[in-house]
Amino acid sequence: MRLINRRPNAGAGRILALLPFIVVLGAYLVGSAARLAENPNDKLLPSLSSLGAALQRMAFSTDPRTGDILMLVDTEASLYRLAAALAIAVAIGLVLGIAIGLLPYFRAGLGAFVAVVSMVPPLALLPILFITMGLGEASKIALIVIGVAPCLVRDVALRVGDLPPQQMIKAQTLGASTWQIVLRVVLPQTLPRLIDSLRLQIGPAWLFLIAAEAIASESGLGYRIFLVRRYLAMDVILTYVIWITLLAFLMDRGLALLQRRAFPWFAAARATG
Amino acid sequence: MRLINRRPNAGAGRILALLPFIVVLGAYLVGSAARLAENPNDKLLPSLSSLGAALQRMAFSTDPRTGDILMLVDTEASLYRLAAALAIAVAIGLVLGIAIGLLPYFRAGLGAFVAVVSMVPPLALLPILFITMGLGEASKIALIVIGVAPCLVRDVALRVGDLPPQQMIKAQTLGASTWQIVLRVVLPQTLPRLIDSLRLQIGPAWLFLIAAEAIASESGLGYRIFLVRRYLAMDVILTYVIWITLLAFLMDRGLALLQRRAFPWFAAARATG
Amino acid sequence: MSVISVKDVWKEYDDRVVLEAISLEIEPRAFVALVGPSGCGKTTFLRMLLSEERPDRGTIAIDGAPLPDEPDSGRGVVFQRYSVFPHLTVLGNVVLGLELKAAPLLGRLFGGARRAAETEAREVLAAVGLGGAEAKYPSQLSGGMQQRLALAQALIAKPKVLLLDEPFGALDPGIRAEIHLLMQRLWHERPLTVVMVTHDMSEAFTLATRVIAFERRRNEPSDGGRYGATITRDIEVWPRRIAGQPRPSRTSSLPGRDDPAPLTGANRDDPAIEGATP
Amino acid sequence: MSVISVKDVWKEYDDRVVLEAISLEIEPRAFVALVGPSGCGKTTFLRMLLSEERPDRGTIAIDGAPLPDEPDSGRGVVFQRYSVFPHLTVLGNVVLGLELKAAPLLGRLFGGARRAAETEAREVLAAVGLGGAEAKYPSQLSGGMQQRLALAQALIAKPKVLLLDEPFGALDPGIRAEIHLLMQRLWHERPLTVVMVTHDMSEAFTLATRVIAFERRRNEPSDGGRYGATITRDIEVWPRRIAGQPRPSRTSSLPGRDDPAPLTGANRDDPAIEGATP
Amino acid sequence: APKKDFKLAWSIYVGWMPWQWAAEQRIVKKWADKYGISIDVVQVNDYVESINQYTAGGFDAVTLTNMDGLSIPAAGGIDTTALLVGDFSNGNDAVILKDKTALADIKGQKVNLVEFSVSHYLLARALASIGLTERDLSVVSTSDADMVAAWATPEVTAVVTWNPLVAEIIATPGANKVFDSSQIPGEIIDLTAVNTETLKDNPAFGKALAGAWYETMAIMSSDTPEGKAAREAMGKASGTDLAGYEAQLKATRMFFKPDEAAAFAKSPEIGATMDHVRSFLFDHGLLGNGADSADVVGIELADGKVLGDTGNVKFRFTDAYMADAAAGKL
Ligand SMILES: Nc1ncnc2c1ncn2[C@@H]1O[C@H](COP(=O)(O)OP(=O)(O)OP(=O)(O)O)[C@@H](O)[C@H]1O
Ligand SMILES: Nc1ncnc2c1ncn2[C@@H]1O[C@H](COP(=O)(O)OP(=O)(O)OP(=O)(O)O)[C@@H](O)[C@H]1O
Ligand SMILES: [Mg+2]
Ligand SMILES: [Mg+2]
Repeated sequence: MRLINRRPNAGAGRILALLPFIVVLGAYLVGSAARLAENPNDKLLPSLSSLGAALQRMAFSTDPRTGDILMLVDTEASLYRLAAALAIAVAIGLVLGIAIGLLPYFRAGLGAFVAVVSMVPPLALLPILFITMGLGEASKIALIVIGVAPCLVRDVALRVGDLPPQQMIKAQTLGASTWQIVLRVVLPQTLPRLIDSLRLQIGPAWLFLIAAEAIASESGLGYRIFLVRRYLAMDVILTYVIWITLLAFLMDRGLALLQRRAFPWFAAARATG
Repeated sequence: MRLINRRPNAGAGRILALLPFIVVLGAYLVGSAARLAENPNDKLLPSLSSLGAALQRMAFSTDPRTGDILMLVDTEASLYRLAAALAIAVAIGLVLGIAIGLLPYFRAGLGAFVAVVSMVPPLALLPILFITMGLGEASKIALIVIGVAPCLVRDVALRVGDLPPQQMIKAQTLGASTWQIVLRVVLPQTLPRLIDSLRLQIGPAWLFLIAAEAIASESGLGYRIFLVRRYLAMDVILTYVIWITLLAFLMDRGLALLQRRAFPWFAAARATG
Repeated sequence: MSVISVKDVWKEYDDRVVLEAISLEIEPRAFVALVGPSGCGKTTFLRMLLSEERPDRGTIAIDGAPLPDEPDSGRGVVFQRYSVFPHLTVLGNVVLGLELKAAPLLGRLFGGARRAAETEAREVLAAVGLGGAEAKYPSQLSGGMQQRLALAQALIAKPKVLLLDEPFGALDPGIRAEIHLLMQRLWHERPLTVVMVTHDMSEAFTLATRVIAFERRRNEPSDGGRYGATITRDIEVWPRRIAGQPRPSRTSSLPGRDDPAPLTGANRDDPAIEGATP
Repeated sequence: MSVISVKDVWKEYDDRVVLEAISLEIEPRAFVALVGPSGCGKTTFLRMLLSEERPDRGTIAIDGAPLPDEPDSGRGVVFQRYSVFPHLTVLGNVVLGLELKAAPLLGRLFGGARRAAETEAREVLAAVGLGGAEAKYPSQLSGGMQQRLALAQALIAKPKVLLLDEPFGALDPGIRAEIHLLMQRLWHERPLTVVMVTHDMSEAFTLATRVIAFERRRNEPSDGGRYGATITRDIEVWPRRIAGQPRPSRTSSLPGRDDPAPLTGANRDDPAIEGATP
Repeated sequence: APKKDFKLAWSIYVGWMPWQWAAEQRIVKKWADKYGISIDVVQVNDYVESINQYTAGGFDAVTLTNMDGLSIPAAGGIDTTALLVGDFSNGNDAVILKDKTALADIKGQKVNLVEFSVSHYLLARALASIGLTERDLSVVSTSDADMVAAWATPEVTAVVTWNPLVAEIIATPGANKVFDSSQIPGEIIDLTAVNTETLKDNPAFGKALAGAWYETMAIMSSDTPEGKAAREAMGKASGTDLAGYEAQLKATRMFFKPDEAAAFAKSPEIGATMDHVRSFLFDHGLLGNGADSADVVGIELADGKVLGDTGNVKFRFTDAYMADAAAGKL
């Protein structure tokens, strides 16, 4: 039978899905063991037990210097920044995206501008950001917003533009004003699509968060990673990387779930195009 | 008339498109003049003439130390890295994306893995990367690949999965093997879609490039920005930022053009779904 | 006094004439079917009646006044697809028309006003045979039910003119027969002037009081698009149909003509809503 | 000897019986039309004939041998949509079948072999009336031309069995009449056994030698999906049609039945290819 | 194990710029050829990354400070020898306050600095000098590349950093240097360090490095056009100009002469300094998490004395190569 027609059964599928994770873990363990055999103090690929110890230290015991659970503090700080930034970016994405996607005047005025702005490398603008917004939370949140919002705006505009024109006509024949069309026709149909775009932006958002925290911060997951890099504490770095990956993955799944729950009509509407 | 039905004519459209650029430029000039009036040595918002001087210095005169035109050398180095990385990422995206999107066994085995891997924050992995791959070009290219390839794989897999199953059946009734289906049915239809995905990844690719060059490099646009950032030489930074934006924008347009030229059938096929 | 009067209307796209010298008077409560080959400009004509497009030459007037600049609630419309809002329930789709009229700011009604609107909407839904499906989303409806919903939605705004662009073109023949009956009933019961584009001649003659054919008379490639389509036939359907005076015998016998109706089960319009009483 | 023999085939999806006890013998060169209400399992049955699905019970054999595990070049297929490859030209779409057979590694022919294949493909294209459109992409063709192309593409692989799933369901009536003629000609000229799913009774009786109706006889909601559809009618079309013996009078008179053929211009199938001679 | 090809990682800092210039002028190659080996001089923008790379085995030698040498490679189990003492910071690192003039004013402020770096150490020493501790203020980690931009924001009122950032910051109105490394002379030492094992197996590598270094030192310290050209080139390469570079050199106690360097390396002050350093590191948890005292990592001084665990000596000072250079024995 052609490979294209061969399907693993449920059990084999589950094993296959685990396989690459096991391979990566195995490769890590072998590499780690080899390096540790050469230099027991090696910090690059810590053993599983050192990773466990790092987790224990960071997540389950208080830091003697500050009396806090560091991983908790870091996670709170990072998630706060991320949530604030994504909320702002979503608001910008919705307002500008709907305006550009729906209103010809806005499309003419802002379409090209947003396309260009989305190409500006935000990291290079950090100094300006610091000086205008200060070193505090504002500039970190702003970096994420600047990095994420243009993509959201473009995406939302595209998806608003993809709504069947028949719907806009229909709404007008029901007497809707532009504002009512936005409110009752476009916005509710844009929200579930926005979640799709947002899911794609979670990766970049974490990236900007880490970059911002690496530059000036007192807490946060990115801060800690770049701080402990100073003494090559890979045990902490790897623990944090896994934790960030898990958080990002959960956010992704959470948004997917939210989409399904909050917009039950959407899956079917998307399938039928 | 409703705002939704009002369309600017061609001339007004062009003026509107320029407007935001003019506004940003104006705001910059006002801000710059204000800061310079207060402190003539202010470096944050250099005047247009200092920007011009920086451009002249970086792009049109040779560096006395090395005899090179710095901006040229930096651009070459960065573009080389970018091109190499994107080529590798595209190859990975195509091979894995098609395998995952088309072959049930690969989807079962790698789908979840790629979803998780695409959530790993590459910046946090930088230390590991540098240590395993050294500080040469390899690690910089690898960072971009790691940052970009998982998204490409996911995207390609999704788009391969979206191909009408009727096409695969049809190909089989024409006697095609899996390999022939890949070669003659899936690959050619995936390429133009890959260009779409690639365009979305240009921004992140630049980001990773700049981040990698900031840490270990002897030339490159990101290297220069980080080098002069210590002195807050915003004249050079802004010149470089504008240049990078322009390059990214041109790459985006170039890919769009390539898509239209190389795949004339695609625009129509996409429109009809 | 004629409700719609079209005078010497021309329409070009990119220097290609699509419609040429269309003149037409449509009486009040007429049911006009517009037929013609694909691409001859039927939809374009309907879009002009809707104010979505503007004629390049000529005028269109309704009740003597020139057409408004843009679509309004005086003219309802049902398209072949995308006529209903996928994010609203069946009831929500119909209530929407009332909400938009009554709540300019929020486009939403609450409390008693909403309940009153819902009652009105339920009546219209019952009239199109969608009683019981109020809580479903359009994607849960069959194609025929979606078009019923689109009709209900258009009707609740009480338009004087109803424009239909191949409204039943995507439906199975059996379902089409059922909805034809509905369409006729609605036309008889409500003060509507209807203009319907269709590909299907039997549909045109089943429903309309008047069948108008658009056709491009000169179609040599050498013309280079200098000639558009125009009205080539204008047939009064005989025996004459008069709005408000249904003749059950003729209308109910017609659908059989091209439908495999004897073969279809009771619920075939509606596999998704088993148990509901349409 | 019968070409296709279906014996007591059952098919369930998610514990819901879709097809129940289907038994059927299809003679060589028969043209079987499969009709029935929406959702009754016609497509499912065709998918089983194609080896895309496997029966839960019962067997299907072709020429006495059990069906292969997966689709192969012995059974050609045309779907309602997506039957042709949008990235290949008309010629490329047809040549593809020859290339796949002749070049297992690259799936591509070059030089003389390619020219020979192109000549063969051009002949088939001419036979379906697509001569002159070889360099176009499918998106530049009208719906009718796309389905002609799909037929040509299927025919070049010289299948013994041709499976059609509402192949002409999306076409305008006039275009459908033309392609019906083509379909009949092809069936007469080539050694094909045809199974066609259709919604349109007149189409079924226009083309087929035998019309088979699927229907779910018990359809109370309380059944909970325990009963599937089965064959409720099996009608030999009269006067008998025999492959290779076309009777021009009857076939050409039929399309008029539900088509506005008198109204349609010459080129109506094909606004995109003005200037080409179909 | 004996080998032929070696790699040196350096990062941009006033005291290490000579390496790049020496490589460009083929001085490094000349000396490497002399010993029949090859030396690759690699620039790493990010200082910490260069040390990490060295620690992970990617390089045989690296430029670093005494403190980072102890906290990263040595604490990571890589036995490291301070081959060349290039200079010590003599004002290059400073505590700067905005609109305040006394160090004591730092109390209660937020202080921006690169956490766990020599700046952090300088702050600790500065606080100790007036009887304060880190608990009296709060530290905000800030990347060095953005320190100047950070200073320009109103909420940043105190920074600890190094040159050229110090010079940039001091040039702005309201900036006051309230403490600098000239007040703890000889404690922040810039080294060229080599993997001890590599050096033991390949003394030629150490000799070639020392030879190249002191030839370069002689040129750049000379008051000739050649010397000026060298300094100008180093300034340019670090992103500034001749004047800027010379200003930085002024705040650096360069050991242009090998005998001075050797003498400093052997001096007892090094022992005192390293004791300060290791207790700072231990207090901040930088000697490894299992460390129960500052003694876990042994430090061997040039005279053979060992601070801390003699069984785990991972950081060594030596004057051998500098003395050879001074004696002209290379
Ligand atoms: N916005 C437009 N821009 C350019 N050409 C257009 C536009 N809209 C329609 N046309 C062209 O005008 C002609 C008439 O199109 P129209 O959609 O009105 O035809 P139709 O009679 O409704 O056809 P169908 O039966 O296929 O729906 C076609 O040739 C079409 O390509
Ligand atoms: N892969 C599947 N999984 C679950 N149910 C399916 C699947 N394919 C078909 N069905 C169900 O089987 C039934 C028969 O479907 P099928 O597509 O064969 O009907 P059909 O007769 O071709 O209908 P139509 O005329 O609408 O094409 C339907 O109720 C359908 O929902
Ligand atoms: Mg139309
Ligand atoms: Mg079907």
